[in-house]
Amino acid sequence: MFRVELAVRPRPGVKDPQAEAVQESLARLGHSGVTVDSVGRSLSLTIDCPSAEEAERITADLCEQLLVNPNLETYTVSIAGST
Amino acid sequence: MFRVELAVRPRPGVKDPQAEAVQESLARLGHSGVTVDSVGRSLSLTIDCPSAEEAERITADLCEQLLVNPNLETYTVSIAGST
Amino acid sequence: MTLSTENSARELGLAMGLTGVELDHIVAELGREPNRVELAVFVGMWSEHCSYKSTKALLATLPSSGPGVLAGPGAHAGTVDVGDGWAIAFKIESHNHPSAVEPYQGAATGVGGILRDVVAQGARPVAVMDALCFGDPASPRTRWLQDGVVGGIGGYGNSYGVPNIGGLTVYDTGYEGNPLVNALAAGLVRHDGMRTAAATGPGNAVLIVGATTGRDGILGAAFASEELGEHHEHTARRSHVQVGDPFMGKKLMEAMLSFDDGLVACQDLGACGIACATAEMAAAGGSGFDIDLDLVPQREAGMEPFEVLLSESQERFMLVVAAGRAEAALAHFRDHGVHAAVCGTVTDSGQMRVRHDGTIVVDVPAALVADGTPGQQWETGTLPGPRPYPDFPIPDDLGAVLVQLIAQPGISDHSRLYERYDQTVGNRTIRGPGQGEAAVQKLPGSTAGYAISLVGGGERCAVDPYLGIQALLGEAVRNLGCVGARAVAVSDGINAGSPSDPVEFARLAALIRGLGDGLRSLDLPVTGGNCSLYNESPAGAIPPTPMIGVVGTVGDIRRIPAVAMKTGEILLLAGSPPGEQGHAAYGRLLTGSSGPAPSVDLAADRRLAAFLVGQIAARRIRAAKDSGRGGLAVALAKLCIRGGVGAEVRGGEWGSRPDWALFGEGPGAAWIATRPEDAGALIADAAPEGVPVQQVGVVGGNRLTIGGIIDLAVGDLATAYAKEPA
Amino acid sequence: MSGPRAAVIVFPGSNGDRDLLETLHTAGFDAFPHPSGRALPEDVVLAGLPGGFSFGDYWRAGMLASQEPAVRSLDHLVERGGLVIGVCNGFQILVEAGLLPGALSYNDPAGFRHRWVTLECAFDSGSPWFEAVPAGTRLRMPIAHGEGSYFHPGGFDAVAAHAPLLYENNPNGSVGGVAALLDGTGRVLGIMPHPERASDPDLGSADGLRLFEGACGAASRLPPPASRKTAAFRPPHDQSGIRTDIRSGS
Ligand SMILES: Nc1ncnc2c1ncn2[C@@H]1O[C@H](COP(=O)(O)OP(=O)(O)O)[C@@H](O)[C@H]1O
Ligand SMILES: [Mg+2]
Repeated sequence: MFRVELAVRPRPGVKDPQAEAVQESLARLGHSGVTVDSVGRSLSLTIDCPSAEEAERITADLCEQLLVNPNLETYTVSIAGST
Repeated sequence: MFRVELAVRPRPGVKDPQAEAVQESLARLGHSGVTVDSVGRSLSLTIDCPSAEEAERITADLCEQLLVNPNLETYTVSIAGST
Repeated sequence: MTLSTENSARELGLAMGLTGVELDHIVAELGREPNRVELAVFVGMWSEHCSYKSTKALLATLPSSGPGVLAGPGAHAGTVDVGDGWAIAFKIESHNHPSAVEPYQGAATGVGGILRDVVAQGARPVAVMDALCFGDPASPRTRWLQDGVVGGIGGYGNSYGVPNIGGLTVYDTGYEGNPLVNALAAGLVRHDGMRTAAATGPGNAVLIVGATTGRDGILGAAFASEELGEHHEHTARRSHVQVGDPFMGKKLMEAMLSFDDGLVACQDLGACGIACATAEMAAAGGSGFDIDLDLVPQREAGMEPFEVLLSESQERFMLVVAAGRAEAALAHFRDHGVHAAVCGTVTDSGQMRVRHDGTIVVDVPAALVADGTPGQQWETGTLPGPRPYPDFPIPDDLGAVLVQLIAQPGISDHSRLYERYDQTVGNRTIRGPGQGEAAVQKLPGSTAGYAISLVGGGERCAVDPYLGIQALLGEAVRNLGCVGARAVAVSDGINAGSPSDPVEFARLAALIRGLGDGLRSLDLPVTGGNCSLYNESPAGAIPPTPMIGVVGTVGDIRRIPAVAMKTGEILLLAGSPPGEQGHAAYGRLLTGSSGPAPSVDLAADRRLAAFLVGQIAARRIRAAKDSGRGGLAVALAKLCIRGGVGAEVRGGEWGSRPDWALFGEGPGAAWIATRPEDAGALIADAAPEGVPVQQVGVVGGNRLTIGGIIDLAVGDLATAYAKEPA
Repeated sequence: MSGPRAAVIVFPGSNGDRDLLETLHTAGFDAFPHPSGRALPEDVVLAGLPGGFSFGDYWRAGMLASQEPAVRSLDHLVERGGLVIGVCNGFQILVEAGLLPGALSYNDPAGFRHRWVTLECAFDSGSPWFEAVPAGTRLRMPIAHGEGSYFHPGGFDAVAAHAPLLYENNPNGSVGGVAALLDGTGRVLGIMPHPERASDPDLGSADGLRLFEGACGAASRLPPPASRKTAAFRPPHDQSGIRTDIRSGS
C-alpha cells in the first residue's frame, strides 16, 4: 500500500480565472502584498501494489487517462511510502 | 518575497463526495486497486514581506479569515523561502 | 513550421494551409508578397471556419427574408420579431473539434462564444440549448467526453446565469472519433436595441474590453478546419483549446448591455480574435482600422504580433466608440470589473493597419481579409442510394420491442444529463427540458411567449441528406405546434465531413439544398447558422448532421398544454399511422441496417402544426406529443411515463403491419389528449383543415394497452426509459 | 413605488438578482439593486442576497463575497430589526459570513443539480418569513446548485430547531434534509432552493412567493428604520439550540 499525493496546477501561461478572482477579492480586502499565483487541485490516493515504482506508474497512467489535462495542467506526484 | 503553498483538504470524517465521484470514474476505467482518499484544493501565493515568520502569520490570518472553512476543512502551509 | 523560419512567404503559406490559388490571389490583390504576420492573418481568416469558402455559394441559395426577420444572415445573430416590441436574437454554433480534445473547456467556450454573439447583437441572453452527438454510450471514452462536455456547458451557463431549456443527444458509432457539440443561444432585445458590427466614422475610437489577451488558441480557427487524427495527436494539439471564464463573461455581458453612450459598433472576439474583428468590422462599415497592438492589455509578456492578433482568448469584445466618448466608456467598463483599453482608431482608408513596437506589421485591405477568398470549388460525387429494409416478419411481442426502443440511448431519459443545467434562472422558463415538445419562455411582463425547438442528428441524413434534413424541419414544426407555437424563423448548424471528398461534398450540398427546399415549402426563412466541416476521424466522416433551431411565437402561455396527460382525458390521434417503411429506429433495431430514405411530407406537418396551434388557442388540448423517434408507440409511452398514468387505445386502426404503424416514423402525426367535452368540437375543426383526427382511446389506469397488440405496465416502461446505458 | 424598502445586494457574478427583485416587487416591497461594494443604506428594512456565482464561486462558494462591505453591514441591519434572506449562493454567503451556523459543502452525490423539489415546513417558527407558511405546508420550488449540502458539526440535532424547511427527498446530502435555516432572531433566512423562482403560477409554482409576502406583511408593521432600536419579532426559540416547538407536519 502506498499513499500518493497528487498536486495538479494550471500550466504556466494558461489562463487561471480562479486565481484572478481570488486576487481581485484579496485586493478589495486590502491585502496588497499578496499575489495569487495559481489555484490548483490535490488528490490523495492509496494504491495497493507491490512497489513504489509500480505506484508511480499507476499514478502516471491515472493522470494521463483521467485526472490531469496535460494541455491545461501540470502535476507533481509524491509517494509517501508503504504502510 | 516568499512563496507560500497552501493545501486545503476535507476534514477527516466530513463527507467527500468529490472523492467518491473520482473513485467511481476510476472504477469504471477498471482501476480496482486505487482508493481515492480525498480531493482538495491548493493555492500558490507570493507574499511581499520582510520575514518568513511574517509570511506565515499573514497566511495563517488569510486562512482563518477566509480561505479555510474550519467546519469542513483542514490545511497545511509550506513557505518556500525568499526569492 | 513557425513564422520565424526563413521560408518564402509562398512556402510558408502553403505549409500553413492556404492554397496556391489563394496565395496568388493575395499577391495579386496586394501587389506584393504578404509579410509573415499578414500571412498568418490570411491563414486564419481564410480558413474554412472563418471564411465559409466551401459553403458560401450553397448557403446563398437559402431563403433568408420574411415578415418577422429584423436581422438575417450576416448579423451577429439572426433576430426575429416575437411581439410586444421584443425580438429574439438566436444562433447555433459548433465547437466540435475543441470539445473532442478538451471536452470541458471546449464545450464551455463554445457556449461562451455563442452567448457573445447574442450579446453583440444587443440582446440579453435568455436561453441556451445544446445538441450533442457521441459514439457508443457505454464506452469509457464516451462517458469521459460526455461528462466533460455536459460539465462544460453547465459550468459556463449555470454561472453566467442563462438557463438551458433543452437540446438533443444522439449516440451513433459514426461519431466515435469525432463527437459533435453544437449550442444554440437566444437573447431578448427591443426592436430598436439591435447593434451592428459596421464600423463607421473616421476618428472614432476602437476599444478592446473584457479579459486580457494571452497565447490562447492561436490559429484555433484553422484547427477547427482540420480533420481529427489519432487520439495521441489530439494531445499534441491541446494548446489550441481556450479556458472559459463565465465570471468574467457575466460581468462583461452586464457591462456591454448597460453601455450605449457613444457606441457605434461592436463585435465579439472569437475565432481569429482581433484580426477577425478588425477586418470584419471595418469591411462591414466600409472603413479602415488602425490598431496598435502595444495598447492591447496582455496577460503574458513578449507576445509576438501574430499572437496578439490571432489570440482566441475568451471573454472579449471590440467596440467602436464615438471620438470624445472613449474616456467615459473606459470608466464604464472598468467599473464593471473588466479590462478596457483604446487600441486604435477608425480610418477611411479601407485598410486594416496594425502597428507593433512602432512599426506597421499589417497593412492590407480589410475587405480582402474579411470576405475576399476566391472561394473553393469541390468535386461533387454521387451519393449511394438508400436500400429498403430486408424483409422481416412481425415480431411476436411488440410490447417487448417498445420496451427495447424506449430504453435506447438517445430515445431514453436524458434527465441525468440536463439536471446538470440550471433551467429556471431568469424566471422565464415555462417549458424546459423534459417538459414538452419544444422549450417555451415568456416575454417580460406578458402572457405571450416564444418557443424554440432544436432538432438534429445524422442517422436519417446519412441515408438521404436531402430528405433527412427535411424530416428534421418537419419534426421541429410539429414540435412547435405541440406547444401552440407558430414557427417564425430557423437557425441551422451543419456538421459534415471533409468537402475534399466528393461524396462528402455531395452530402453537404444535398443537405443545404434539402434545407432550402424544405424552408420554401414551409415559408420559413433562415436567419443564420453555422457550418462545421472536416468532421472526420480515422474511421471516416461523421454522418452528415444538421442541427435545426426553430423559433416560434406563442400567443398565450397559459393555454399551452400541460406537461402530462391525466386520467379521464380522451386520446385522439391526429394524422395517419405511417403505412410505408421509411427509415425508422424500429427498422434499425430489427435489421441492423439503416434502411430506406425517411418519409417526408412537410405540407402535412405544416397543416398539423397549424391545427394544433389553433386548437391550443381554443383551449381544447390538454396534452400533445408528435410522433418522433420510435414512432407513435414511443410517443404515447413517453406521454404515459411523464404523467405516471396509463392509456387504453383500441385496436383495429393498425392494419396488416401494426409494427410499422406503431413504430414507423411517418410525418404529420401526433397524439392529443383532450377533455371529453372538447373532443367533438376538436374533431369537427380538423377535417376542414385537412388533418385527419380520430378518437382512439382514453387516459387512465396504470397500463398502456394498444388493442390486443401491446399491454405493458407504465411502471415497467418507466424503468426501461430511465435505465442508464450499461 | 411604495412598500417597505428592500435592497438586493448585487455581487460581481450574481445572476439571480433580477429574479429576486421581481419577486420582492410582486410581494409588495419597494426593492432596488445595491452593489455589494458599499454598506447598505440605513433606510432599508430588508436585504436580499441573490443566487448566482458571486466571484465565480471560485475557491469556495460564497467565500469571497462574504467579505464585501454590504455583507459586513448586515449585522447592523439585523440589530435594527431588519430582515435578511439569502437564496442559494446568498445562503452560502450568509453561512460564510457567520450570520448562519454550519457550512454548505459539495452536493452528495457530487455535481450541480437542477430539479423541482418539495419542501415541508417542519414547525411554526414565528419567523416573519413564515407568517404565511404554517407547519405542515408543502412548498414546491426548484433547486439549482452544486454546493448545497448543509453540514453542521453537531449534526441535525444542533440545528433542527432553526431548520424550518426540510426536503421531502434529500437531493444533495444535507444533514437531516435541511433546506433552509433561520438565525436566532428568526429574521435571517438562508434557503438553498429558489423561492424567488416559484413566484408565479405560470412558472410552475407560486409557493415561494408566500415567504416574501409574509416578510412584506411583517416589514410593513415595522416602525420606520430611524426610530427602531430592538428586535421587532419574538425570538422563535430559546437560545440553547434545543428544538422546543416542533409539530410534526402532515
Ligand atoms: N448553415 C448556415 N445556414 C445559414 N447561414 C449560415 C450558415 N452557416 C453560416 N451562415 C451565416 O454565415 C455567416 C458567417 O457565419 P459565422 O462566421 O459563424 O458568423 P460570426 O462571424 O458572426 O460568428 C453568418 O451570418 C451566418 O449566419
Ligand atoms: Mg417531438
